[in-house]
Amino acid sequence: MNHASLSSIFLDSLLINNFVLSVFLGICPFIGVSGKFATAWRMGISVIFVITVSSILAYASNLLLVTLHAEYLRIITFIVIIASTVQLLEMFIKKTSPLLFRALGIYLPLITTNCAVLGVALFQTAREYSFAQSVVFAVGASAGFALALVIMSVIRERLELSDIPDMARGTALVLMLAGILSMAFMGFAGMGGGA
Amino acid sequence: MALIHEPDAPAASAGESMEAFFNGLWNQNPVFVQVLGMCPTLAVTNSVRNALAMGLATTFVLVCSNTLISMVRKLVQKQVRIATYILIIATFVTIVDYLIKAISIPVYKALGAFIALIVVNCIILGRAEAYASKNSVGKSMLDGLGMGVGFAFALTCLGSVREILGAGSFLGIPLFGPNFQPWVLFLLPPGGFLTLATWLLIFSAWKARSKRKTEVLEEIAA
Amino acid sequence: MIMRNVVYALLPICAFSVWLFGISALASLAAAVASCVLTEHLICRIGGRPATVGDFSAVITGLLLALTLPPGFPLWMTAVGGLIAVGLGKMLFGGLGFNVFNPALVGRAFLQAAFPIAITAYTPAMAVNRFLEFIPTTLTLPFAQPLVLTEWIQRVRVDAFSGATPLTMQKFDHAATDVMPLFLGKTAGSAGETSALLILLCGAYLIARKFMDWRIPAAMLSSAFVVSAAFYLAAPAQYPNPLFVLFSGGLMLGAMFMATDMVASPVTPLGVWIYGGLMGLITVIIRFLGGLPEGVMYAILLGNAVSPMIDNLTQPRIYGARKKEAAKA
Amino acid sequence: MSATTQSPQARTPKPPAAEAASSVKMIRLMGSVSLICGLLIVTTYRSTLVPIQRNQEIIMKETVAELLPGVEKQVIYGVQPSGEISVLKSLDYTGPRLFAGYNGSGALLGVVLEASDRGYADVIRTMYAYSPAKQAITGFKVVELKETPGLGDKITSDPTFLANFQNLDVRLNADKTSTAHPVTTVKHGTKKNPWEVDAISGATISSRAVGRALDKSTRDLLPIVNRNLSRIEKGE
Repeated sequence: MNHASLSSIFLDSLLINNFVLSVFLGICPFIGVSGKFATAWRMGISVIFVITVSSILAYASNLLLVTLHAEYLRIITFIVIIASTVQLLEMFIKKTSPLLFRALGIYLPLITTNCAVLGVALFQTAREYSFAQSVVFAVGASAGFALALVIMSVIRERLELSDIPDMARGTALVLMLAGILSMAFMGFAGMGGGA
Repeated sequence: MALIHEPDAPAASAGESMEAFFNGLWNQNPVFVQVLGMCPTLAVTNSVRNALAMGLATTFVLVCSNTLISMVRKLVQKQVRIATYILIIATFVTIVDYLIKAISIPVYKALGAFIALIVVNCIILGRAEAYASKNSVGKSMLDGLGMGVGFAFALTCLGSVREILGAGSFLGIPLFGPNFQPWVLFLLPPGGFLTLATWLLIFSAWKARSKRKTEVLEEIAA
Repeated sequence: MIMRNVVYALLPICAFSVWLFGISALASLAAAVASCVLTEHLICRIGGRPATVGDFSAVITGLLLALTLPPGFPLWMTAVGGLIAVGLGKMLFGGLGFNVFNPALVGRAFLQAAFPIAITAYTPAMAVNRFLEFIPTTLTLPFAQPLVLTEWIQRVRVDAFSGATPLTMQKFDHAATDVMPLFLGKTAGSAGETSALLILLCGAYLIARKFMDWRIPAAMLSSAFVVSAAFYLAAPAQYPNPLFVLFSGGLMLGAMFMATDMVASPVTPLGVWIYGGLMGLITVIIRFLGGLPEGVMYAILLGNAVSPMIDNLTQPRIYGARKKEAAKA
Repeated sequence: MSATTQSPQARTPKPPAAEAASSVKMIRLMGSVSLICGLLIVTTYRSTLVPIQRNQEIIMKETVAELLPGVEKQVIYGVQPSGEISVLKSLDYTGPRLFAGYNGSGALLGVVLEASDRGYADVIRTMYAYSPAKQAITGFKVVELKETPGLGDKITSDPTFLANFQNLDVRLNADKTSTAHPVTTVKHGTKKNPWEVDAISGATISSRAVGRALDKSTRDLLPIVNRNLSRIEKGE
């Protein structure tokens, strides 16, 4: 059992221990998809969607594994759940809302290998979150991912016009920016710790 | 971030096998050149010990999964290819998870969820797709070993800088005496980003220089 | 032209900090400026770019950096801060006019994360012999740890002036400082942040000559005031009064001279207000609810980070969007 | 990462016969791969079960021995929600645990308990030794923390701070339902009472987290320890 309050879990996963800037999860899509604002926010929404759904499924399947005493199948189960969630969501969105599918469609398959999705499932299990706590954690963590992604994309769009040294272009620049953002997010540390 | 596709080589000579190994270590280094597997690269490199442990664990999974995938490569239809690969990779990750826990609990706690997250390390699925599914067992094993060692090498590079500057020690051994002022930043998340960015800068500067050199040499030759 | 006037506006603040903290503050200012200018010069040379040192912006970065550091901060760390400020905060993005964040604050954030103990080692203002001897930590050898100052502070302090800053005392001991000394500035703190009055006057000079957007400090200060007043009214015993929040710490200096960095702040009129309001809000939240006594630096860096987004959101609608709106109406 | 999912454009040309292969073949393949994987996992799980438990026990035993010098025998109790205690055979227990330590002649030296609370960066987990005879905390150790190196992590090393826990008064109140005085963290250098914790200057938040953790744990668990003291003393 974990006694953390829902609001502190949300704040913690959104800002204090931001998945990208402080826990280092989902760095690859963060670097890869943060070039354009238009793609970044769509990716962000897709990730919030997928992480929340897969977190709920992971919670349910973990209950099943614990009752079966088959905890050693956890990693396999989670990765299968995530992969199939993504597949099902893709089909579901395609059927129900072609408009949404056109906006998010190409990002969905990319999410399977986003380690933030598996990270949420693993963390909520390790921390023994209850169902409500798991959902709040999943929403907070994925919204934190989306926040970092969107902030980075707008900065990068602005930097397209600037005179960046050739050597620093590309991944190195994104990482440097992430480093500065990560320093800025350190200001939130200690919140919820009670002064 | 496109994966580099090696040409299908029909027969493997000793030289080619070694090439498969050194390819991952240097020319196609997964971290410095291909920029893959960033999450563990940043997350567990705040000490050399953790970096080495993560490097070894990843190498183990890479070699095993590459070998097994290469063994079954002719049997696997393309529709179920990815599913099979993920299943195999997840198996070896589960194994390495228990092995580390059995060997050392402090290391297990320090690496935390990042052991399980080897499953989604793009290097492993990437090698399975791009190499092991097309090459012989021996070569795939060497390719996995080369990539794994290259990954471990990169992690150690980062871990050394972060531990030396951030704690004034190497593998836990103090280097500078008690008066040294540690730069705590390097143990914290921003230090991970900045150190990796600096390594990438150094690498690209070095590559740019050697490229210029060959150009000059070619000009002279011409 | 603007740059040189900013330097003029900063000079009285620098002079006051030297009067308050002595030659250590002077050495710190010199080290920061030298490090910033040198870094910019070297990067321009190595990168084969035209020299830009003459535009005074590196000098401003150096002065601002030194003014936000404790007066006895080791000079070698100050120099590292200057290097990071100009190297990482400015030249990496292509130099003047392209920086995403305020360079001085990038340098300071780096120092805060790298040397968290040294950067919170404050010394009392008006120490005896401050024009004759350095604060012992100032001359720490490079890469060495600075001394602990407890005994030295006991020896040099003049009556009530202790080493702790008003913010630290408020946060951890719930000991309030009167507003008047805060306003005038004879308190411990970072070298240039102590006198709210002087900073207001110097800022007013820049505003009067139209070198600075008055709306940013106005928005930031009023938002900090309103938010902290809400906290104060809800729980007066727990939170300090809003005037204390305005005049303590780096809020005044940050709002006047750092949040107003033209390149790193939004350009749309509405965006400017949102940007300032957001920074005031974050400052108060970090001060009241976070782990650190001061949050201005983080608030401004976060403000800088979202300022391109604020611009995007508040930009006058492009043609297509406006048509849609018209159709709806 | 994009490439891993996008590059599967079949680069390995398959003969048409394989293309036509029925899904039976696919299922057979997946089945056999799963079988191999399952076997591998179960074998590893079985063979590492014992070493892992042994490792965990060794670490716990070492911690208890460190907190209760001279300990020769240890018994672990689990506290049930009802407040009853029972001897545990393994460390696997989700409720609060009591680690009773005895010397060579079987006399109770003290009980080691767990306490945790949120610090600056994350949860700080600690263990402390409680002496029912002295009604005081006699030892303290941080077992898990992620506090800022050089600042918050001083709670593991600062000698003046650790001196707080050599004899911290946690005696029970008159009706033995809680502690008489809450454990409180005070500003560095202002400790007056034996139940106060003298904070580290500059690491106030981490120091306070330790104080809160101890306060909560002592309030909840010490009445239970004292109620069951006769059983614990006999080690049953």
